[in-house]
Amino acid sequence: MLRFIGHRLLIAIPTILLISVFVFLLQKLLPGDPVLALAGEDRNPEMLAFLREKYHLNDPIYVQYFNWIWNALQGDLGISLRTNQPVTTLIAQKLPVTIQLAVMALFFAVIIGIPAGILSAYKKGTWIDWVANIVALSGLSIPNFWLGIMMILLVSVNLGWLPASGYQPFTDDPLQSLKTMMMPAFVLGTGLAATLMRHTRSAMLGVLQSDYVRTARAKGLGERSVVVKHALRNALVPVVTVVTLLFGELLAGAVLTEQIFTIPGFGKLVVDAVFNRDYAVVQGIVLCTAIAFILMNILSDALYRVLNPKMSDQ
Amino acid sequence: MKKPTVLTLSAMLMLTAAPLFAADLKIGLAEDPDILDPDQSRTFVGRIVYASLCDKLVDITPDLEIIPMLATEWSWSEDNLTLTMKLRDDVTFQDGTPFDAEAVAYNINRSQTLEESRRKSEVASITGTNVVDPTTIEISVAQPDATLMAQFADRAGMMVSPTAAEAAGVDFGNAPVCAGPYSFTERVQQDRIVLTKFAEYYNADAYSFDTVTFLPIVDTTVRLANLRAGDVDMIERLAATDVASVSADDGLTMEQATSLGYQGLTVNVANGDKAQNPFGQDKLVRQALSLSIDREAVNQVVFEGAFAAGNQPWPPTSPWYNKDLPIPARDIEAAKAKLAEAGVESPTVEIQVSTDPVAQQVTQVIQAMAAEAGITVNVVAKEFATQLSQQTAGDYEISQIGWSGRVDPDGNIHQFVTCEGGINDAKYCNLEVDQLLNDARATNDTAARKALYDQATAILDEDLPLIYVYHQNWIWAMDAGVTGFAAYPDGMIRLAGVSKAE
Amino acid sequence: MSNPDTFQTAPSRQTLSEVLPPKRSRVWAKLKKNPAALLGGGIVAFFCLVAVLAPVLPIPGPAVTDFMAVRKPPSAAHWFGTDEIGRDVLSRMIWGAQASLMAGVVSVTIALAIGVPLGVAAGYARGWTDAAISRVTEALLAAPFLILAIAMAAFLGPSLTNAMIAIGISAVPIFIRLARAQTMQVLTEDYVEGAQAIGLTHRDIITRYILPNIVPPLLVQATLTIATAIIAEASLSFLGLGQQPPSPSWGSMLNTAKQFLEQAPWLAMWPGIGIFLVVLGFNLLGDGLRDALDPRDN
Amino acid sequence: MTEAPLLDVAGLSIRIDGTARDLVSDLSFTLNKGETLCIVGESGCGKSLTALALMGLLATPPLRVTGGTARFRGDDLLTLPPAQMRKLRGDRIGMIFQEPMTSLNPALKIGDQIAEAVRRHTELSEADARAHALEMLRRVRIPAPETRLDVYPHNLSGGMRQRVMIAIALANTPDLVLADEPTTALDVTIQAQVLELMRNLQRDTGTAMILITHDLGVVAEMADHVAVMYAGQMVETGPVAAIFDDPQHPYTIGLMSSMPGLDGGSDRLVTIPGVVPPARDMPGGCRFAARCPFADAQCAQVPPTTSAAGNTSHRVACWKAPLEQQEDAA
Amino acid sequence: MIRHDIILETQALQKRFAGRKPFFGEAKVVRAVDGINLKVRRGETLAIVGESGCGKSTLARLLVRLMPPSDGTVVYEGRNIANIAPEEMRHLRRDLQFIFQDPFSSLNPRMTIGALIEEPLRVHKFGTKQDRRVKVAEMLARVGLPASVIDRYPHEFSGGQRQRIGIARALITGPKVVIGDEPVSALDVSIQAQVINILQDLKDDLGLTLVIIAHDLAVVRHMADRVAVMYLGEIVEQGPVADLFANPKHPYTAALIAAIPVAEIGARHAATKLEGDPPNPIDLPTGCRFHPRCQHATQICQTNRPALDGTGPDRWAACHHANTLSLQGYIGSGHSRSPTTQARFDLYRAASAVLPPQDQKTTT
Repeated sequence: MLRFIGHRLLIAIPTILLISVFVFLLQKLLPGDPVLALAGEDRNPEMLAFLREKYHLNDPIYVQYFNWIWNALQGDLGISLRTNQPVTTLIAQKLPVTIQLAVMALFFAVIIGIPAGILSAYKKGTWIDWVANIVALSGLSIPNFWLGIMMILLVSVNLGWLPASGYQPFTDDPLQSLKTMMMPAFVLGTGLAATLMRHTRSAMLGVLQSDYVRTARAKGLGERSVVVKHALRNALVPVVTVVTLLFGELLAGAVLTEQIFTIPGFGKLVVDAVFNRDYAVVQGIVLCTAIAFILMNILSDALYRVLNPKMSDQ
Repeated sequence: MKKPTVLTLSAMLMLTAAPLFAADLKIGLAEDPDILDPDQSRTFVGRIVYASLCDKLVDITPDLEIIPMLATEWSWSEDNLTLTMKLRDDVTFQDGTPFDAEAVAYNINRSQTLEESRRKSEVASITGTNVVDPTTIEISVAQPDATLMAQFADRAGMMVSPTAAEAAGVDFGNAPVCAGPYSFTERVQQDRIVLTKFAEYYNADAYSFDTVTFLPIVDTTVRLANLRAGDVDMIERLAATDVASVSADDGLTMEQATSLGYQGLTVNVANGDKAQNPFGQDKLVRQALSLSIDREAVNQVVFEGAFAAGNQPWPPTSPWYNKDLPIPARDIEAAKAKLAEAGVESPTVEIQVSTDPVAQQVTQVIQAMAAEAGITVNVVAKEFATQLSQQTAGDYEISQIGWSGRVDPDGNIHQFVTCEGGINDAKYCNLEVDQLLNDARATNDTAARKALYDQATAILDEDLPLIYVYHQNWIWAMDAGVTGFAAYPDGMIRLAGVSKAE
Repeated sequence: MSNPDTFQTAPSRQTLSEVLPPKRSRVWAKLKKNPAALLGGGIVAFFCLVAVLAPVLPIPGPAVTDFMAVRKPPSAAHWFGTDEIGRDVLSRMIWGAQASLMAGVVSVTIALAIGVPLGVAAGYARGWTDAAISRVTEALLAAPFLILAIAMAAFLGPSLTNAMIAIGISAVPIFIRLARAQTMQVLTEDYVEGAQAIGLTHRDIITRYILPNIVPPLLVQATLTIATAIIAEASLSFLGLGQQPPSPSWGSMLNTAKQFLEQAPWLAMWPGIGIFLVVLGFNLLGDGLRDALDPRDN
Repeated sequence: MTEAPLLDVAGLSIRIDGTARDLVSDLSFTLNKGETLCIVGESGCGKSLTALALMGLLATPPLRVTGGTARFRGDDLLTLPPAQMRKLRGDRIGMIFQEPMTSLNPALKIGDQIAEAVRRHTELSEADARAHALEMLRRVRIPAPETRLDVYPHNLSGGMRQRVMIAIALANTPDLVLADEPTTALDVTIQAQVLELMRNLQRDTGTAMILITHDLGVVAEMADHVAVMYAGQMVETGPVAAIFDDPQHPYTIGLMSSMPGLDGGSDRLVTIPGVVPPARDMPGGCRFAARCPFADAQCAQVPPTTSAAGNTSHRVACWKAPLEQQEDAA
Repeated sequence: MIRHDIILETQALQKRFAGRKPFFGEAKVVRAVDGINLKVRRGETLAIVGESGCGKSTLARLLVRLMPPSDGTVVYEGRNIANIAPEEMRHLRRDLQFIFQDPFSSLNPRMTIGALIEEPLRVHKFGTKQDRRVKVAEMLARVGLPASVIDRYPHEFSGGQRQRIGIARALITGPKVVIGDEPVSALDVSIQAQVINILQDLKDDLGLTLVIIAHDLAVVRHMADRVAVMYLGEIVEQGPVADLFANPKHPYTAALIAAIPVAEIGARHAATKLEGDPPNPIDLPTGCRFHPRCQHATQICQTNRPALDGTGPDRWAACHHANTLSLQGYIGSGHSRSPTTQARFDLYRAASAVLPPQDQKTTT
């Protein structure tokens, strides 16, 4: 296992370098002058020239890249052009927010998606399956931003149950924090729940047809025991991998959700940064999410090995 | 068990006592401000925060008259080359540094010399300062500058603590220290900016909130939803289309003021190859386009009449408005005649617009109106950063863009239409206009300036490098319990006298 | 048992072939028996038809504005009401269907066109080719979709075409992964060894053996990704990067409509229903196809 | 024959929903305590379905029991409520499946999989059940059983897994074991071990067994009685000696003829021409008619009745049996 | 002794698969085929038998280079195909064909029968499209399928029919050697007999050399001229089929024979002469690889690896005690059918022979 993880970490390095080059190039190719974007209304040519010089934007691109990566290796991701704050500070500020959103969304996704998937597979072809599928597909087909706004109008404005937007750090006021995150996490979670439900369903369908489920029934076990102990356990192996892989989707979904619910997380930061051409921030965040994504992937594979006795022995 | 010490006791007292008196005002902003250093900041929304954080040398009235703030009185010398200001003697910065003439001199110097200062052009005319005594300062200028007082009523006039500025240098914006009624407490980018009442403020009694929290909520619908849900007490820039529903809501009140800025079309007349089209080359064609637009209808359709139609850099309500040039009625026949005269019956032009839905609606309405005059408009949306850079580089034909407005008329026209103007993306150049606008800068006589601007606007109305379409209204909506708020055309939120019923 | 009605002429010696319908019609037969898939196919077909027929339908142009009828609720004159600047919403829905379906179909085509050759190459060649392609895939996957799409759309300029390209490229890794896995799966099949035993060239093996056999799962994934792409177009529209004015797409309509959720709720309702139905349709169809193509269930 | 048979199946029919004819049609047989009945037939003849139907494990829908009874110790297995059926399954009736590779849950330790079957039907504590599982492993002669309790199925070879399956099936000393091709997936040497083990265990416990197989060699080794099935119908049944020494049905004869022998002979093999009719489209008359060299129009149209052939328990369903008489008549 | 004409020959043929590398130490190596010397005579049927995992399928693939050997040579008609250029090997494949075990999976489900059978001709550029169609139709007839199936897809056929298609495909280029990897083991008994007959007919008609991989000794007994018995990657015994069945020289061969259940009442019970499972090919025993399961093993068996030595005319065995052990071969039960029963069997044989062996009556 150690060796496996070590190996995976090793091959992650070129991937991360590749991503950094990729993102670097991509944003350098973006039209729009970062300095101009930041200047907003007041565009004074001398000032712009000065800023370009100050942020080394006139250097050849490879020099910019090597400077950046060299500093990055030393833990310095540069400063935000927009607010002068160090990118590392911003990341440290936003990371917990997005993690909390992601965890809560996953929670919703799991408590909705997995039971629905089991039920729908178990009752395949019945109206229960039908309803569960339609609901799941609704989750997939309603755009997050639309659901988000509708929920704000309904839950916050009309019913007044939950705050409409904003963020409260968990450490400051756990209850309030959970309350503020409840809606965004739900909105983000529903889409994932649909994916999860479908994966659970198809895994369960496969497992329910398996010989060992038949063996379990032949032992005279009750249906609950058959489904939960024998079927689910095996169906969960691929599903758990999916859960960790959903992380990528989660990050993408978080971008919009944070935008709507005004949650100061990674997603909002990066969208604003792209629009403002705040290169250092974009670069830092993408690097950070890429690393997180790759770590999740490794974790997922490791988990797969743990869950699957066949793999863990090899 | 240890005995509780006096210190812990008092801390406990404070903890329990504080909420009793705490009154917090939460304001929903339309954007997240940039860096909070008056010398470095660029955004309109940042100025809203400064209104509570940083006092200026002078302020304005809703009618744009300049009134004392940190400076109690001022006078120009005979030759209009020296400005003498008397300062308040009861002011300290939020870090305890006393405010005096030295501080003013430091601030002006900082605006001029800090490498990252965005204020350089605003105070470019200043050649030196002379501290006469702690409450008197003389500011000398190279040539008469009618705009200077208006600059002192804005960011160039905001006084930052020399001690703090010296210590923080370019990072001052991360923890700004000024002389306003509220001091900076914390900022979480894109989440909140929290200000706390500064007890030693010279006019502290006028401010009733212990803390003020600014929450950037970009989406207009969500911003209003937050107000309705009671999560904020007040929002700025209510969408015009929400005016009706807010007026109908007993729980909410609304204030508005027509902005000092404008919204319109900037035509590329000489900025590179893209200017080589009928619209860039022939003012008749531009006039035809302008004639095809029903400005009042634009206001009605897109803004439900909540904004103001316009045809000049300043709104009809402005004292600077040229009354000889009323808002033109739509005239399709005249537009067609102009096109015929120009020899282009059915010209085509590309208007670039930002991805903002409202801007897109305006442009689409114009598109539909122009079509009736035989003008084909292709709307091309550009993500804002791209729009800006292409506009600067001359890579556009017409750009739909606006300006948030400045107190002095100069700030709304000079840099856009003078040959060397910093934001003259049309690259319009008319020496006569340059002369008129430069002259208007150099005299402190309001009537004379008005005459000069009237002449300039008349020329511009003929040449039309910019086709002004409407003026935004700043609309604030707030909980009915919030009282005492006064709307200013500069769009700021001044909290003096504002209170909230619990 | 010996019910005379069941008497029949002696069955001829027949191969199974006469009894089992050919495969394609078996898929079709299975689809026909699946009401969900039929419903999905019907929805998709309906919207495709409407989109294609948009130019000939008796509706006002999508950009025709009536400033006298701004944000009017559904009425006899405007069945779906009018939009924020007085255009007929029904017309915009119909023309928007064109854009939204295109967004789905074209972007998935792009993703297939890039992803499948790369995936097959990786799965077939293994070794360095595989390592290189896999690293690139991982890198693409690790850069979150929307960030990638935003950057691409910003780079290429906001337009429907560019949004489709951006969405398509963002979906490439899914197809690389799937094509690669499927190729490796097919390579383990006996019939590929059979092809080698006959002396087939690599090219023949890829075109005659691998591609035809990886098509069904790719097809299913494609229908699912079409749904995702339609939503992605809507999301990009939300960020102002999708279909450009005045041409409608459901995404951009929804985006504009969110300003008027209270004053003109129908503006959000129609495109919302449209997206929901089409995504539902594609998903049901995709599910149905998967079931129909799965030989295990009869 | 004083005692009633342990299992009495009469008229069992199974059908796929939406098809015209029963897949398994009018199947009847009895099984006495301690005896072994071999159901033999080629793939698709319905022998596995029969076993699943008796276990109440048919995949319904689309498969459905359309008629018949299966009396087991007084209960009709075909109509017993699911809850009661669950009590019987794994307790009084055990089942061994064909694929030892897939029939054990890959995620559970084998000790738990055996103990679970015990715990489900007894009051044994967890520790006792585990001890019982160990005992079962010992009885199926798995080497080093103590260490095998806590391994996962994938750690075992196919033969060992099939022993575990047997341990599970026999854990509660059932009256009846259904073994569906238990050795088909195994190598011939392992098959010999497993068959021997099953024989010995059966001798020790007195369990009756229905052994489903396509291998006449296994039948000859194991059976007391044989039922030959073709395309869902029982074509011939009887004591094992009668079937081998006096086969009546052309299918039985064809099946035996087409097996290559071990004593050489380089003659062409005798074959049964044609293929089994498809499950969804069973012919109306004798289902073997299309492949039978002796069939005539009657065979193709009228299902044959079952008649006794010599020995009372030897019965055959063929219009032409015994063949030699038919040929003489012709 | 007749000097046999060798068509295919292997020398010291080896195939090793690298296992997963453990955290410490070297990766384990699976020796699937471990030093095999085999001579295939022109026109004979050679059977290779053994339990699953003994490496017989790997050996089959090495013989036609469906996988490259790790070591050793495979000589076909004087050419070492172990290290021949891929392009040249492709051309040789018209002479060396392969029949796969699983007729369900060895045909591309998305190609028509016609295309599948024609494909080898197309690859090896036989004639025109028309010529090839004719040849395909001929071949179909030979394997007992009507020409009308040409545009059908594999899934429309039963297992036996598919195996016929596989055979047609393998034989259409007129190969000289055909390797069959368990060609009939996936088939039902009645179908198996059909396919075995077809294979034998075709072999006789076309003068093929057949190498049959099988685990079913009855099939081997019926089809083969000579048999090679494999155990854990090695050949442990080899000889003419009748002789080898009657007088096995290697205890493993004897155990295999003894384990076959015989479909006769009163025949001896299949005997469990072998305890336990074959050892893991990763951790091979020292000495004779069979010694842990061998009743006759002695000290020397544990330490010395026996060579495949001649034990009689055309007989080889790899056992230290081959010449001293007297092992039980196959003996029938001696039980014979009653005259009535035998008559019935004869009737059946006669009647079924009247019918064409294949379902040529198929209407389409």
